[in-house]
Amino acid sequence: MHPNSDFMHRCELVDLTRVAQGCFRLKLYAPALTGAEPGQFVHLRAGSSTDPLLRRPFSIHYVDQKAGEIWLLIRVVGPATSALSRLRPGAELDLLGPLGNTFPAREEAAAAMLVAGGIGLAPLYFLARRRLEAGLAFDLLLGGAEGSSLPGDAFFDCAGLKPMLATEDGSRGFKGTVVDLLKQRLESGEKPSRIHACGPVPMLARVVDLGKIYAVPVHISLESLMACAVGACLGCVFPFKINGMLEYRRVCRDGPVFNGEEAHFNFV
Amino acid sequence: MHPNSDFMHRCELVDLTRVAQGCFRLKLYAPALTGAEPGQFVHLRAGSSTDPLLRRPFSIHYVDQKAGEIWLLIRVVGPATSALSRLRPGAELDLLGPLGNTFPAREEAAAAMLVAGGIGLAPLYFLARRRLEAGLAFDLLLGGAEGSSLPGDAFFDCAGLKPMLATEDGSRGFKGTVVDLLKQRLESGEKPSRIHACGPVPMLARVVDLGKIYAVPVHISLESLMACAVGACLGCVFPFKINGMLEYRRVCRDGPVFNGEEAHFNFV
Amino acid sequence: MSDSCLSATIAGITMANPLVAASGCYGYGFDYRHCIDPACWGAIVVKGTTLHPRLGNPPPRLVETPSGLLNAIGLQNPGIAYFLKYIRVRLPELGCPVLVNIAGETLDEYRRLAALLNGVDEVAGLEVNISCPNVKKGGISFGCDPALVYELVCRVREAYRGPLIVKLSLEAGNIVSVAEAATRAGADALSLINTIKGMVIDVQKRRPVLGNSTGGLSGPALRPLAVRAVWEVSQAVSVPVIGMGGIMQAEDALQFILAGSAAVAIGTANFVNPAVPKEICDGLKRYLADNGFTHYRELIGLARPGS
Amino acid sequence: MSDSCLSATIAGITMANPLVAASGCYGYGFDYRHCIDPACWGAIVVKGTTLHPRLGNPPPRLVETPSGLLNAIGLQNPGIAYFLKYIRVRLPELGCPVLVNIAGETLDEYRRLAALLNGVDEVAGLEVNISCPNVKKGGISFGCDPALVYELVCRVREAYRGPLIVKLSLEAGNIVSVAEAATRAGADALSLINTIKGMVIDVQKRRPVLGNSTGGLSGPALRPLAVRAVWEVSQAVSVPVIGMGGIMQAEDALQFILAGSAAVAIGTANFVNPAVPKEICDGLKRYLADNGFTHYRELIGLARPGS
Ligand SMILES: Cc1cc2nc3c(=O)[nH]c(=O)nc-3n(C[C@H](O)[C@H](O)[C@H](O)COP(=O)(O)OP(=O)(O)OC[C@H]3O[C@@H](n4cnc5c(N)ncnc54)[C@H](O)[C@@H]3O)c2cc1C
Ligand SMILES: Cc1cc2nc3c(=O)[nH]c(=O)nc-3n(C[C@H](O)[C@H](O)[C@H](O)COP(=O)(O)OP(=O)(O)OC[C@H]3O[C@@H](n4cnc5c(N)ncnc54)[C@H](O)[C@@H]3O)c2cc1C
Ligand SMILES: Cc1cc2nc3c(=O)[nH]c(=O)nc-3n(C[C@H](O)[C@H](O)[C@H](O)COP(=O)(O)O)c2cc1C
Ligand SMILES: Cc1cc2nc3c(=O)[nH]c(=O)nc-3n(C[C@H](O)[C@H](O)[C@H](O)COP(=O)(O)O)c2cc1C
Ligand code: FES
Ligand code: FES
Repeated sequence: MHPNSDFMHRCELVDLTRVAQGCFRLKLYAPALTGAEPGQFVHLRAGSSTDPLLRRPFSIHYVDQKAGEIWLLIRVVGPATSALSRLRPGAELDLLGPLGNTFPAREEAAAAMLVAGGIGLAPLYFLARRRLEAGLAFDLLLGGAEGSSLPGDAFFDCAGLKPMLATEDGSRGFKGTVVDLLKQRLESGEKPSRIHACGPVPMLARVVDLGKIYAVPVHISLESLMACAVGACLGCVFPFKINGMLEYRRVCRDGPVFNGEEAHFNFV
Repeated sequence: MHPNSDFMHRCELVDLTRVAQGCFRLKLYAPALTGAEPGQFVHLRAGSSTDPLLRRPFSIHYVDQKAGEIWLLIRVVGPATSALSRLRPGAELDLLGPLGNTFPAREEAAAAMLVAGGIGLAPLYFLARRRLEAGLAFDLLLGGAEGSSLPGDAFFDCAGLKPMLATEDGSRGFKGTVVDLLKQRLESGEKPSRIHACGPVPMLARVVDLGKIYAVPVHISLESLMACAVGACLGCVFPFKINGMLEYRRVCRDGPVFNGEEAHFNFV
Repeated sequence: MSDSCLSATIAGITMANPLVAASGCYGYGFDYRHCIDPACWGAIVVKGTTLHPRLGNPPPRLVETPSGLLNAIGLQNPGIAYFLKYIRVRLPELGCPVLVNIAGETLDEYRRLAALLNGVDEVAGLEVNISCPNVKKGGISFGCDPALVYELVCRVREAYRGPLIVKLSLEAGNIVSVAEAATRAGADALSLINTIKGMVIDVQKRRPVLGNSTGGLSGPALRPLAVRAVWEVSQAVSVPVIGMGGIMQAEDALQFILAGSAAVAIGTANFVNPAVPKEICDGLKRYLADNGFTHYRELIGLARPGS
Repeated sequence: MSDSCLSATIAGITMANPLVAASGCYGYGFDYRHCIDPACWGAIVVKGTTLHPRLGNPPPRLVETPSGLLNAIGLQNPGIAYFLKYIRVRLPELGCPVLVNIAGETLDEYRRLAALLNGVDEVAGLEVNISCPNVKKGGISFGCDPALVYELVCRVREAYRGPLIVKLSLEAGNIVSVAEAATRAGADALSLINTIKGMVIDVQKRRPVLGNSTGGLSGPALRPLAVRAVWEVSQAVSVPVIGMGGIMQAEDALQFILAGSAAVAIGTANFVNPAVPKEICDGLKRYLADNGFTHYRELIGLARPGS
């Protein structure tokens, strides 16, 4: 074992495309990472300055095994994501990964429901394409504030995906949040085998509530500020309630995918 | 008076050319700055991160009044200069200036001698071209460790300049330092009206010593780490001995050009 | 929003806005005039002034650190007599209240400085620097001992009848006790924090970079420590606190105000962006409008539990 | 250069090099194994361990600051009993000496922790944390009072016969007095500095970002303060000093060594670059070779006047 070993990589940026307002898809040449599974993430260094200081975690958005590529889907929110969006093909990125656990149970009788809020699409797109490739049934629900903040139809078409869209301004698909859309589907009698959800914490809390009401198991992929991303610093924890006891679990190492029922949302 | 007033400018980078090893010429579109005189400098912000935090001072290397451009000549030594060298035309630069005083006394009987060590060429090139334009006699002496660290002949030819080169490895011109070359010239009986020198402090000290020996007035352009560059922080001072008394003068505001005889080199 | 939403009164000094140019970073107020009108400040604090002229420390006096700046100016200044004779008369040109930052080597020097400035019309108030890390005698040593601070501020208070601000250091360890001592002794306001002593070593030369070996750290690197200090001190005292340390933009100023600062001072940021006072004023006004406040005063200490 | 130019002995612990993984930043030494061999460290200090298991502070526990990181983990750990039963036995796998960082809420807790670790073969020594800014009781309050530190270290010293390192905070204000007290009480080495208490306020939510309100600042922002602390303390005591605070690369480690550190610890930099211990070792060797030294030991304190 030595630096630049299993988990440390320098990868070339092969392509960077704007896919929606403030949202970019990066393709990295990283054959060593193509064994990654949906739910896993990389911890990426944007630049060499000490400001921003820390690496940033990003879900693996897709793995193109043939091309030896991994893809990232990045929404610009601050200095690191904005620096990434300004890179040009040929740039070298320093990343750690693949890290974290994966979405569970890919094979089941009923269709799974994949519920993505905004950039929560990143890992669920990967999961959706894997299920498609494996011939497993699923529905992909995707919500955003406005239509322009979500990738256009071509983005999904060429992957063979047909997401159900929800926008709060009603400009594309269902008018309302993706949770409203999910609720409507469950109320209308649909019974998915399970729900995989990724998005902002308040959204995840509401999805878990719905799962409880309709007795559907929910898996959530959580976000958190991370320092080490390997389980060493205990900085990224989220509260869980296990057998009535409060427990902090590391999003980076014990997750990022968790059993939604155990997450202690009220605590936050 | 208001921000973006007389001294605060946002200028577009028009051209960036590598002119020697680790040395770049930048052309900025900055009509408001074309009144600058040789010796003056700008204080430039490279990036928006807090690391590096401070602006950096760079001599005005040339003013192209017709094109509305100012030029900078930059040697890559650390984070800011390296970030600057990676810019592309079209980039916008935030700069303060013109700052500081100028080389004095442009008209004189005998030829002036312009002595540049390394990147000290930046302001002396400007002075040389101004003297050329005004039909004033001068000699330009330029030294560097190796030939490759100095701009090539074309760089000077197209400006009508014929510098005398000195390289420590003897690969171009005189073999030795530019101070050795100067010494040889003075020893051989040349009597310049005055010497204008810019380069590392130890070099300037030796030039001032030669000036004393041969009774030639020496003007030096000093370097110093600067914070404000407008005279407010007292951070950039250099020691001087005035009538036997130690005094600290601000390189940014009282200089950067000083009477070499008064500089208290032994103190540093 | 109208400008009046930023009006402030600190220690009895009426200011157009709560932004103060920090001592040592703005000279006597004149150096930045080509960039920005000094009247855009709520107040300007001039360079630390001593009884006798001071040459200051040998160069290098500055070194950059990650997101910070170490300085070791060593209180270079022409002394109080020169200030009173030549600089004082020009201060009204600045168009905003001007405070004088004073530093002594003994309690008596502080008292004499205060007495010399008492009743000087052009000076709106005093900032007593008990926390400069760059002078050998006096300076920091005073600022760490609550009993000494009490005594020092009492003497200055007796000698000076105008607005009196005491400037604290975080190096004391017990900044809250020092703050309480200064307030008991009659300080009308507290300003914090001064720079913190640090060092950079030149590994090629194998000696400290600064001529004075150590210097004071300022800039954004320091900001989280300064916000915490304001949070603690403003809850312990009833006089207004002027917060400072690494403020670069409106959001940073808001952090200090929400933590309990009644005003904020800005030093290092001027070096990076001379337009900073104007940009922060604009940013504060936008924040007030966006969040339904009518005066910045409503924000002071709002991040505290129970607010 | 051969590896032996970096060999070190600190407080009687033989280390392959003077690089120490800082407490709280390297778990129990196992988490980075996929990136780098833990045996590349001179020593590893495990997470702060307490008498009883601790849940730690509510999230968020981290927030980034300019060139720095604020953390408020709150000493989450499974307690000494769990450590002794389950973790201890695995430590030899790491391939380098392992120290345990202990933290108590009372003097007696420190003594009991020390007694429980006395004679434990897998543990090369203790680092006594008297300076954690993130716990309410104990922690920082102990670290500021030289008399209390003397008493605390005496008790630990009686209970523990192995190598004893005391970890100091800069918040004391009087770090040199605290260092002297710890040394008089029998510390074999001192490590410094721990994080310094800071705060970031979320201006949209108008409350502190961290669940615990305040956190401890680490990373490069802190470095100049840490180098200065090492400079001061190493000249005042005769035991070795382990310097830390914002070391990111070989040049930074050299600053600490030239200032007087006999070893250096690295925390936050691991998060940015897990290969940092290896890169720093390589950089130190290169520096020795380039500058004509044969062992890093020759560099310790070389930037001091008169060296
Ligand atoms: C396991 C994991 C997987 C992730 N996967 C992805 C991904 O695939 N694509 C992606 O774009 N992001 C993803 N994120 C979030 C991503 O890490 C952050 O957006 C990024 O760190 C922001 O860095 P920054 O320097 O640009 O902004 P920062 O300065 O760090 O943040 C800027 C502001 O935005 C807020 N913020 C931070 N994250 C978000 C967010 N996700 N949405 C809205 N506001 C936010 C911050 O609180 C802050 O106020 C993931 C996070 C985790 C933990
Ligand atoms: C009035 C004035 C005019 C200047 N004009 C020019 C100019 O026209 N062109 C130009 O390239 N530079 C010029 N400089 C120097 C320039 O400001 C510095 O090179 C620049 O600030 C370095 O920034 P950095 O972040 O790249 O490196 P830093 O990290 O600031 O410095 C990197 C390392 O290089 C050292 N260093 C700094 N300056 C120099 C130098 N000049 N030569 C060798 N080593 C140095 C530093 O001590 C440090 O160790 C001028 C300086 C002054 C005061
Ligand atoms: C170059 C410089 C000189 C300073 N001189 C003084 C001084 O004379 N008196 C004083 O009380 N503070 C002085 N300070 C401290 C500042 O007033 C301020 O407290 C500190 O820099 C933190 O604020 P900032 O991060 O906005 O700069 C000085 C700071 C700098 C950077
Ligand atoms: C996430 C985190 C957790 C820490 N936990 C501890 C701890 O449990 N005990 C301790 O003594 N120091 C702890 N520290 C402090 C470090 O050991 C070190 O003193 C400090 O971070 C400065 O070094 P650095 O800048 O290299 O990180 C912790 C630091 C961080 C960043
Ligand atoms: S980020 Fe360090 S434990 Fe998760
Ligand atoms: S850089 Fe501030 S006075 Fe010269």
